[in-house]
Amino acid sequence: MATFLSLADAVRENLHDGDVVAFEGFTHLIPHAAAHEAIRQGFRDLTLVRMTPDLVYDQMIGMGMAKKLIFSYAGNPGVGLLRRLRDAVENGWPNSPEIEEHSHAAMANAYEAGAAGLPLAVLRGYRGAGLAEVNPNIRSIICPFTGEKLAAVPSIRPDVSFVHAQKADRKGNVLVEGIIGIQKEAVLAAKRAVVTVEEIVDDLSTHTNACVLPDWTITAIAVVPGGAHPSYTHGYYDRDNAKYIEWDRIAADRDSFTAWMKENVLEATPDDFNDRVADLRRAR
Amino acid sequence: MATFLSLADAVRENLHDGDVVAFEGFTHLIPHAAAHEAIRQGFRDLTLVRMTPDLVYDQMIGMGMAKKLIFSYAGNPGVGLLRRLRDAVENGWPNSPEIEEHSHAAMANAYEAGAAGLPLAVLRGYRGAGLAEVNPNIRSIICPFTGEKLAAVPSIRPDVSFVHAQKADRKGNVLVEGIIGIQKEAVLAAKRAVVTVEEIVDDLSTHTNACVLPDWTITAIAVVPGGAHPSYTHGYYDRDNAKYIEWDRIAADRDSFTAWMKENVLEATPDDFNDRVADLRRAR
Amino acid sequence: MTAAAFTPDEMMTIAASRALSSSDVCFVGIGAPSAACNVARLTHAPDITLIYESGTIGTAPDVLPLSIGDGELCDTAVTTVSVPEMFRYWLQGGRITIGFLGAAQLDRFGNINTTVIGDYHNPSTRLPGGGGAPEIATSCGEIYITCKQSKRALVEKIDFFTSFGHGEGGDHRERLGITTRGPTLLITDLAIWKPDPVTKEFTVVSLHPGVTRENVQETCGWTVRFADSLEETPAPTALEIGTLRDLKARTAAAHSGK
Amino acid sequence: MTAAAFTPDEMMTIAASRALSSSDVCFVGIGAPSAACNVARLTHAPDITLIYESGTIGTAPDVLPLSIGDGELCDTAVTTVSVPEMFRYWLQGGRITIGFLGAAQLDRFGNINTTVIGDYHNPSTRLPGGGGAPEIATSCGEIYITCKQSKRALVEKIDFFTSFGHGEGGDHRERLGITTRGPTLLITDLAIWKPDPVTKEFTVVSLHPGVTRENVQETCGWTVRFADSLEETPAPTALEIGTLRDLKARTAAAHSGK
Repeated sequence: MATFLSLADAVRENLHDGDVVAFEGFTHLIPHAAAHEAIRQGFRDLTLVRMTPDLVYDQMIGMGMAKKLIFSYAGNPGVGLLRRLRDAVENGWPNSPEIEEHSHAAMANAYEAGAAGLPLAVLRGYRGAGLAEVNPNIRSIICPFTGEKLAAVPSIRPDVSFVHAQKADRKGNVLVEGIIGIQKEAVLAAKRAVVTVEEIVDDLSTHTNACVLPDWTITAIAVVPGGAHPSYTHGYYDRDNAKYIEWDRIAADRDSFTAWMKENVLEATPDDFNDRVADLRRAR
Repeated sequence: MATFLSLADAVRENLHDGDVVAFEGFTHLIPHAAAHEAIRQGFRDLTLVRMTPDLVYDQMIGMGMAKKLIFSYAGNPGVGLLRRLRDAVENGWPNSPEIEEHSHAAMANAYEAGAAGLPLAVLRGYRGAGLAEVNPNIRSIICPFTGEKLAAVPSIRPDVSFVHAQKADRKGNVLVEGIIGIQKEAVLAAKRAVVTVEEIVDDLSTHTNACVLPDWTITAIAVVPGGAHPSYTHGYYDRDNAKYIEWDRIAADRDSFTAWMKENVLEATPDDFNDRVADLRRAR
Repeated sequence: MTAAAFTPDEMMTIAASRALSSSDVCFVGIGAPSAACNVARLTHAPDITLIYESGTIGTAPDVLPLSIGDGELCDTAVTTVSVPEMFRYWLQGGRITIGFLGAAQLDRFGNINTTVIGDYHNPSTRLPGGGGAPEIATSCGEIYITCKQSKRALVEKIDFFTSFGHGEGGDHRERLGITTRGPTLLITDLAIWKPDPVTKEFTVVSLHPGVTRENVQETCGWTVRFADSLEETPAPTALEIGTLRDLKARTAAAHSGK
Repeated sequence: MTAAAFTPDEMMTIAASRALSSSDVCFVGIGAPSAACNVARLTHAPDITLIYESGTIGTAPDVLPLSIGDGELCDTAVTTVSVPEMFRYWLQGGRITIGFLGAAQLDRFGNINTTVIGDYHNPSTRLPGGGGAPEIATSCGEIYITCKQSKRALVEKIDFFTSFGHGEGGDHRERLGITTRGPTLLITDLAIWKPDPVTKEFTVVSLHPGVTRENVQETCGWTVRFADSLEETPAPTALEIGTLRDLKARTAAAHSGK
């Protein structure tokens, strides 16, 4: 049963040093506020799982929280490379996280298999691809009906997943809509699930087949308006594309990165997110 | 690209003697009108695929159209047994169709795998179950990560699938809502897909994550108001439970079955379905 | 609350309903399980989560569905998902605490047959088959079975293993690598049975009011074991029986074809 | 329609857009492919289906998305599905006719590297990696590649096989059991290339206006083959260039942060 907590408490009670943790959101609904809270609380030795690491993991990697990365596309979408991730991988600053790299198809299937309680995902993938040679977690099975060799990857079962969503009702049922990505799979694949939402409402009043996570699949819910910024929340505020472009300059240099993190994360609070999206809110 | 046809033409152009055909709909949206048209056109040697055969396949089996049945629950839900299917299996009347029997989980996974273009579905299933001993299409794979033995079944790839849905727009995009069952998978797993709909509208005007089948996934669309009766169409008319109960009596006897089929199917038309649901239409 | 007059069927349904709590997530079958789950929801377990295999999650129907996919289930659900998702994320994903199963044939170890009477390839009676049962039996946290007693239903040896209970008894589930508890409760029209902790043979732990040991044995195909401290099932309360009968009356009206 | 002044980048995008038709179902990447697909949609291919890997199917954005998951894509889509469904039913399911790929490094057989420069385990430059590319390259009916020419990009030997093109050429795809056509078109800022029917080596079939064979060779790391009957790419029409520039202007305004 979901409990309603402050973001600080939700993170403190559900994330621990050494955890395998997914902060998911496929471009949309990236849980930046939860990640910033995790940064403030200073966790270490995390295995960070995320299809598209982008800014949120660039920041955690730059702060030295990552022991290992499991991912499928480590870029700033439409902008370029992730400079903190590069600095860690190429120069070991601030440390050298282990890397387990997959394709999107494999990661998506691996989350799906995790949600489905299976130990592996099977896909027609990685044919002729170099990742199969450098990642020992890319294996294969033989179809017992056709003899076809298919790729197999281990399912993803995080200790805890963090996602952002539009809203929860008072019981704790959560609505995700728009680009739903792998929000549902990330929650159902994890031992514990923490959801930040824009608001609590009396009634989700949505379509019968909308993506709704029942309250009993969620561990904790924290209300953080603007909590996805600079990602976005469909129906609430737009993506802050300018901030994604700006990040390329901030992350280019260790000092500018460190200064930015101090000012915008370490000395900030979850409440600051609401102000950051003020100009991005659309007329509902 | 979907073409709009009369039901007779849609069936004639897409179903052939000897085809593997799925008429799907999980309790909801069962394409009875399409099945009746197939009966009128007198196809033979069909491999009938359907999770829950119920009335629609009881009728086709009783008319001698089935060479083989692939299914997971052959009952009249909440009422009892399927008496025409029993007569065929137990007494060979009018013929003795071959049987390939699965569990719901395996059939659902097999449709999913068909839609996903895979040759097999993998599930944690059939443990200790007798079907694994009598169905040679229940095999296994070994997880290359954990060593766990998991069940494998061949994916379902019908030559043609028939489904019923709420509505299509003028381009041919189709909306399915309510108990969506395996409507999407049945369409995407098949080489050809025929959809009957309650109506054509200018704009589907539904939720962004609703189950919509784009026009280019569908071969033909036929407008048949009431086309699911005695099954139902969410938002249009209720399930005719009385007719399901009544079927038990009709199907109990070869003569009463034959007479009913003559009157209600062979000498009827798709237009009759609209009248049959007149009393079941709810105020929208 | 005073005891009310009741039928054995009603007692079975109400005894099953009492085994459920608000924290349960139930995979509901049609018939007695559906009635039991909804009586529980309407009495002592208002927050129970009911899931039907048609994809309806957290449903609260006003009348009992005739099929597992009646529109009423969808109208009142928290959400409705596809059938593949239901079986992958929700059942196989280990989200269900209690699965209900009925039986055409049942043995003392909770193994169930709903497939055929006679030989599979040449049956004397072709039954509907397993539907969701083979995986419900192994993926739910535990299994409750409801079954009306008769020598035809409770048999020494079932003709077909539609779903696996405790197999040959003992640690047979563990030997097959199955980690869920399997059948933990059998509720008939005459008694409440629980598996012996070691042998896993179903043992009568409570007789419904007015039922004798002989009644149970006469309607069972194997030699019945009774618990040392045999209890009497409390008779239905007025609230329980009233709730069940109201539900059935609403259901009968709704299914009669208006 | 009269020819307009244009940049090599614009020519690349417009040449790519011309290769698309209303019956295509395109898996669209960000950058030049996204621009090309939307120019096609806004000019000669109004019914083209555009799919972005974020799950948006049949989308028609008014401005180009910065990421593959901008809200604009969802707002204008026929439907938006989950990412697992996107990769299972739509990509792996064989529903995509044309997949677009870009490249940091590309060889003459259409093999692509976007993963690392240098050794995988100790790279000199860590690039973003493959994302959807490994399966896009093998599951789509055919692959169109867009790439600006340079000796750093068009190389004799790529450092890492992020996605498979024609491998060593010839029937290498068939030998791996891959049934799709792979790269059938390479559009650079200087030329249009197509694979030789037998060797599968990319061969220049058309030079963009004003481009010489030498220009192409100087910016390519392997010895370039030219088709016997080398054509000149028609210059962008006023409609094409106007459509592209309007789209880019709307996009720049939308992404500048208002």
